[in-house]
Amino acid sequence: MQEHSEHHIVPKRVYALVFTTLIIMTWVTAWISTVDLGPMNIWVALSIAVFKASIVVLFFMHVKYGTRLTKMIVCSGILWLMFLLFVTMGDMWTRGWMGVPGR
Amino acid sequence: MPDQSFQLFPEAASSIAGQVDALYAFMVLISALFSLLIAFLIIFFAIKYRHRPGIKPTFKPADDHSIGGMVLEIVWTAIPLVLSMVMFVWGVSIYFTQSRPPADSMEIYVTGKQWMWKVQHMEGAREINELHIPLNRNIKLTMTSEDVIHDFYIPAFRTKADVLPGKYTTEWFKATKTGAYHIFCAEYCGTKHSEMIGTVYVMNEADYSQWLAAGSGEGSMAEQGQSLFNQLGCGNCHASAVNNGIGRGPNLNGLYGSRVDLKDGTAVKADESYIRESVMYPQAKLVAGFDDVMPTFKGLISDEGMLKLIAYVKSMGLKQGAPNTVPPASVTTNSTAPTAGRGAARAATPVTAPTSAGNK
Amino acid sequence: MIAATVPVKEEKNYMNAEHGLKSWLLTQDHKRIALLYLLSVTVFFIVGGLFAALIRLELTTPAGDLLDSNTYNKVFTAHGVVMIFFFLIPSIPAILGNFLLPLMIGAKDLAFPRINLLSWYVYMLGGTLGVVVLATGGVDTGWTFYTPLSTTYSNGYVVLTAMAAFVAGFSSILTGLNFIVTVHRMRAPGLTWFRLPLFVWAHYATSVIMILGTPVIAVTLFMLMLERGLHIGFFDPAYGGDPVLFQHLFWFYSHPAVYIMILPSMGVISEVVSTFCSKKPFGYTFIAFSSVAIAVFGFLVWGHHLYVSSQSAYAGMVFSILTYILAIPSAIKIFNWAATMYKGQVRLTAPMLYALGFIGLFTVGGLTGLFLAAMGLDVHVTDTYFVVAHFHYVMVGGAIMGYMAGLHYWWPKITGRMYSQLWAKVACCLVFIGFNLTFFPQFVLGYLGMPRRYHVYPVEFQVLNVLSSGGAAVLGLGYLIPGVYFLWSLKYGAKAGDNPWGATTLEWQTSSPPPTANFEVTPVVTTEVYDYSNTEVPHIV
Amino acid sequence: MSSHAASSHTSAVVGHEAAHDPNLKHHFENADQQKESASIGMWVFLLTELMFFGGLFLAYFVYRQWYPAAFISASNKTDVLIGAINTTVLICSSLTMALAVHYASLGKKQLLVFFLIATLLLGGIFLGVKGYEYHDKWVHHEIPGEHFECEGCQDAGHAQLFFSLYFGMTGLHASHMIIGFGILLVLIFQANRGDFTAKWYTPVEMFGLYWHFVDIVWIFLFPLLYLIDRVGRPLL
Repeated sequence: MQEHSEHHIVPKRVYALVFTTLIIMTWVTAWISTVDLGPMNIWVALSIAVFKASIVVLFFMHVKYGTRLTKMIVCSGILWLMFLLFVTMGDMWTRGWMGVPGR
Repeated sequence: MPDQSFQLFPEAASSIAGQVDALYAFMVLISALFSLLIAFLIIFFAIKYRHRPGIKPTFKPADDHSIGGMVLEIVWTAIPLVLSMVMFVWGVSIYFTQSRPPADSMEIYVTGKQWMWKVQHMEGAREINELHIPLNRNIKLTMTSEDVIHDFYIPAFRTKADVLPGKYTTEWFKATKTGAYHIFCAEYCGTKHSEMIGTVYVMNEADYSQWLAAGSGEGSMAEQGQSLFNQLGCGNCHASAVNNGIGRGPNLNGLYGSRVDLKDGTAVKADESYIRESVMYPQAKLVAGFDDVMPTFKGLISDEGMLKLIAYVKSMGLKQGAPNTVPPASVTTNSTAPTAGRGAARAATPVTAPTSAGNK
Repeated sequence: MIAATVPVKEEKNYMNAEHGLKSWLLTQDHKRIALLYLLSVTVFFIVGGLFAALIRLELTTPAGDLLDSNTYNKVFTAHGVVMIFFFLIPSIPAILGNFLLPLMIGAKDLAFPRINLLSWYVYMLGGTLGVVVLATGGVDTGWTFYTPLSTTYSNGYVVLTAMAAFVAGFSSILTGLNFIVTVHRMRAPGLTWFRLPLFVWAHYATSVIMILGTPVIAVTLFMLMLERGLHIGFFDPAYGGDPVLFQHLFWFYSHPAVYIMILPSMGVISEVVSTFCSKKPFGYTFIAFSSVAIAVFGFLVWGHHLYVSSQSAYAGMVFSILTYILAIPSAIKIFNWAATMYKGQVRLTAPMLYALGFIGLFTVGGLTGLFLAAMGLDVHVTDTYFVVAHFHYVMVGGAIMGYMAGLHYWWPKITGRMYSQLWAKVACCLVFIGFNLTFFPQFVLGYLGMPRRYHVYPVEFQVLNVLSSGGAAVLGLGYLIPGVYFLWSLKYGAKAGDNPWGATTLEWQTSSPPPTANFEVTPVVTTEVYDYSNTEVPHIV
Repeated sequence: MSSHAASSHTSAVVGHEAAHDPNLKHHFENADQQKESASIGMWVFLLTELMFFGGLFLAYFVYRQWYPAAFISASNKTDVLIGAINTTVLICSSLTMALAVHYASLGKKQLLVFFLIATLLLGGIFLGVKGYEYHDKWVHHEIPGEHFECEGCQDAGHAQLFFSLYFGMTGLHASHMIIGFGILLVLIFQANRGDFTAKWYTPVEMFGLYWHFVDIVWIFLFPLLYLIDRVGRPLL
């Protein structure tokens, strides 16, 4: 049997909390870019962005209260994006391993 | 001219060709077996089990289980998987052999442009749409393009590689049969793609030396590179054997193939692409300990000129006895002042033609 | 299989429910939209075929005598663009899928009928733009649009052609979206996932590829257009851009796109083989899951197009092994189809002949794919006629044979009329012979080293090229004949009846042609799929 | 499969049993099925959008990895303060959109219209600021092409790639905003007319998903384009 996308009324308190977190994280990520973390800088920035995006998806977009199918669609989107990004970057990262130009 | 008679199988004229053909034969065999098996099965079943009105079918749904549904599925998953893994490993091993030029390879530079191939030999000989090479020597081509992507393909050698603008690619082979063979551009490159063809002449050693001696009037590539180096005033800043290793720029002596520490803490290997980038985009990879003072030479040096510069940089501080290079002696004949160096290089031009012949 | 069937009056069906051009152009009935697609896709097939004829004519002699280089390049580009974007990709999904998916799952329509109609208009917009551009000035980049040739050096209408493909892509996205939602939400009561016909599984897998792959080609073409039109460079080597990045992005879609063409065909073959053997497909679940496996793994192998493009050797190695793994699900399908015939009640009708032709040709196409996946061998044969032969075996021998099989199989359902079996079999044999004559010599040419996209070629290749051109003439004839007997059948064909082949899937439980609402009563499915125990086997040969 | 689909199969007359609900299309069995279909359809659409932006993100990651110096100095030419303010504006619009959906589901028409208008205004502010930034880049010749300049950039030769990506990514994002802007206008009109009820407000809900998605894209664009390594520089 199917789960139903019932009317789930999210309390306004949750929206307020998510909103505040998003605003705070925006300024945190701006601030943290001025701190010298070396190569970790981009990963920290991306982690914060992923966190922000996750709470938007879960609460603003109601995925937390959604059906299993919705969750599957979201996950497959992320998976395929990773296919695209990481498999291609795999080529970029390993170019030059052999030490022969163009291989 | 390459052979123009009708054939069904291409000539095999390189050391790798036999290996490629062997894998091909193996795969043709496997494919033929599978195709015939499938063809036989469907024709046999179509006749044997053809529908005859009035005759009750012998099949009951349980039959699929009795012939071992699951077992069959596993068998016809496993057998192709094993065979394909053999093909995979075999294919990769040939590819890696094709990819790594042997250390003693003699170098030739190829520049593609719409729609011709320009070849520069280390000794200075240049040719267009032709490539003369000696028999039984490992040849390494370093290739780049002036415009779009091309692909340097010699079917008789079973080898090809794309030739890209803005970067270098490599291809190597050892010809095992004298004769003339096709060079094709195999990556579609615009209007006259199909006319971007040429001929590779495989010659025995003596003929090759003779040919080489006839065609290198401008001096070796390294020498031409050196004169360009001086024209552009590179030596004003770059330390080299010429100015005793002192300068505002990094020392180029022995640079090629070494590890370079960069300002941002990382390190790179100084290969052809690195040298090219450092000339065209000096700020992209700043060397540790040096200031950002070098201007870009983008637009000032042609792709062929760049290859000459690279040949020169490679020749600097190279160990004695390395094959296929200009002996360091011919490089160090120049005096320190750039102006003088330029003159010296010009003067040196006519004499140096067969210099590297003795290196073979 | 069906719980309640109320006899329907023959006169009322989707074709004669309404009349007039407007009733077709504004229809939201998936069956009518499928016919709109059938008509327009056929036009594009003819256009693409004419370009192919020009190519083969030119190549009968080694010299460039019929066309000049520039025209020849534009012609093969046009052939590729039209056949791939405007014929192969929409062919089976948008025609047969559109018509049959709701029928097979017992629904009244697709989930979004208006979006379905929109997808046809979007497709027509892209297709018309494409053909107009190709006819009035053309573009000479090849359908692959490789940079920097396309962005900087080509003298054709690159932006407009890319725009046409871009627009057509949205049509395919909308179709895929519609199918996915429909399969998830519109199935009849009792029709569980494992009671779905394999055609539906195949289309579900296809839709996944359309949804996830097409946007990537869209953004790639978007970047191409920005670079060509506005000099906003993404791949330009003059600024340190990487043309190989373009190839990655391009093949991330364009390799899976091959599965958009072949998976629906495989779905058709599963139906046809099952029906004409009156037997449940051997290994139903294996065939179903192999479709899904192809849809997923199909996205991880694109780099096998780049072995000589200066991609890293290690990345190439990973792509190579994944390609070999991907070959397995296709092999599984072929063995299962063959096993389905075992102890079946085989009737060699026209659709079945096409299906068997598919199995044979696709086997060769698939196996030669293994040659191209072997890195060391690919270096020699890539960008030669070997590749051309290989993908024609997959796309023409596979996808189009499957399309023809499907068209012959469901023609009685779509039109309510029967065509001449004899003529259909003659055409099928012509296609099979002509096809092999055209493309088999190209394998030999390829191994000899003749590069693809060559306008002139060395004389020693002429014999094989003449063979190939001769075969193309036979092939062309084979494709013309169905046009004649199909049209003939519309007026003179015998009434087909609801279930002329003795098939079991839901679409055969309604009348031929079906009523506008598909089923008078929403069917309730109580039996397993492909249950032939209560179906009579009609003897049509 | 949805069990409720079976409930009406005894009805012989197609499509008319639902005539009492004007928002239920004839080919659906009931409102639940229709609503779920719309929701899945929207999510699948967002999936395609994700992959659409994915191509540009890929190009970004490749070139950022290759030319870090160019990317750092070119990125430092963007104005963080403006970027951060615009991010805040967009997050606010996401909140107002979420609240609009919230009140739509409660059937509160006034509040629905109010929050839709608020979303529209915030979106407008975002686009206005974006326009200002573009103009600024134009003035400084930071538009890729023949007249491109990057004053004070390190490795200016490769900096052009950064700006190509900057314009490609923000441009595509902005075009999504503009499309959203148009749809919002229609929704406001419909909401004001009283088209939406607590039972049926699917368009508002679906548009909300779209709007949040556009917001998420920006959440990634902001750090990637504005915040590459500002070590040693004042934040504001």
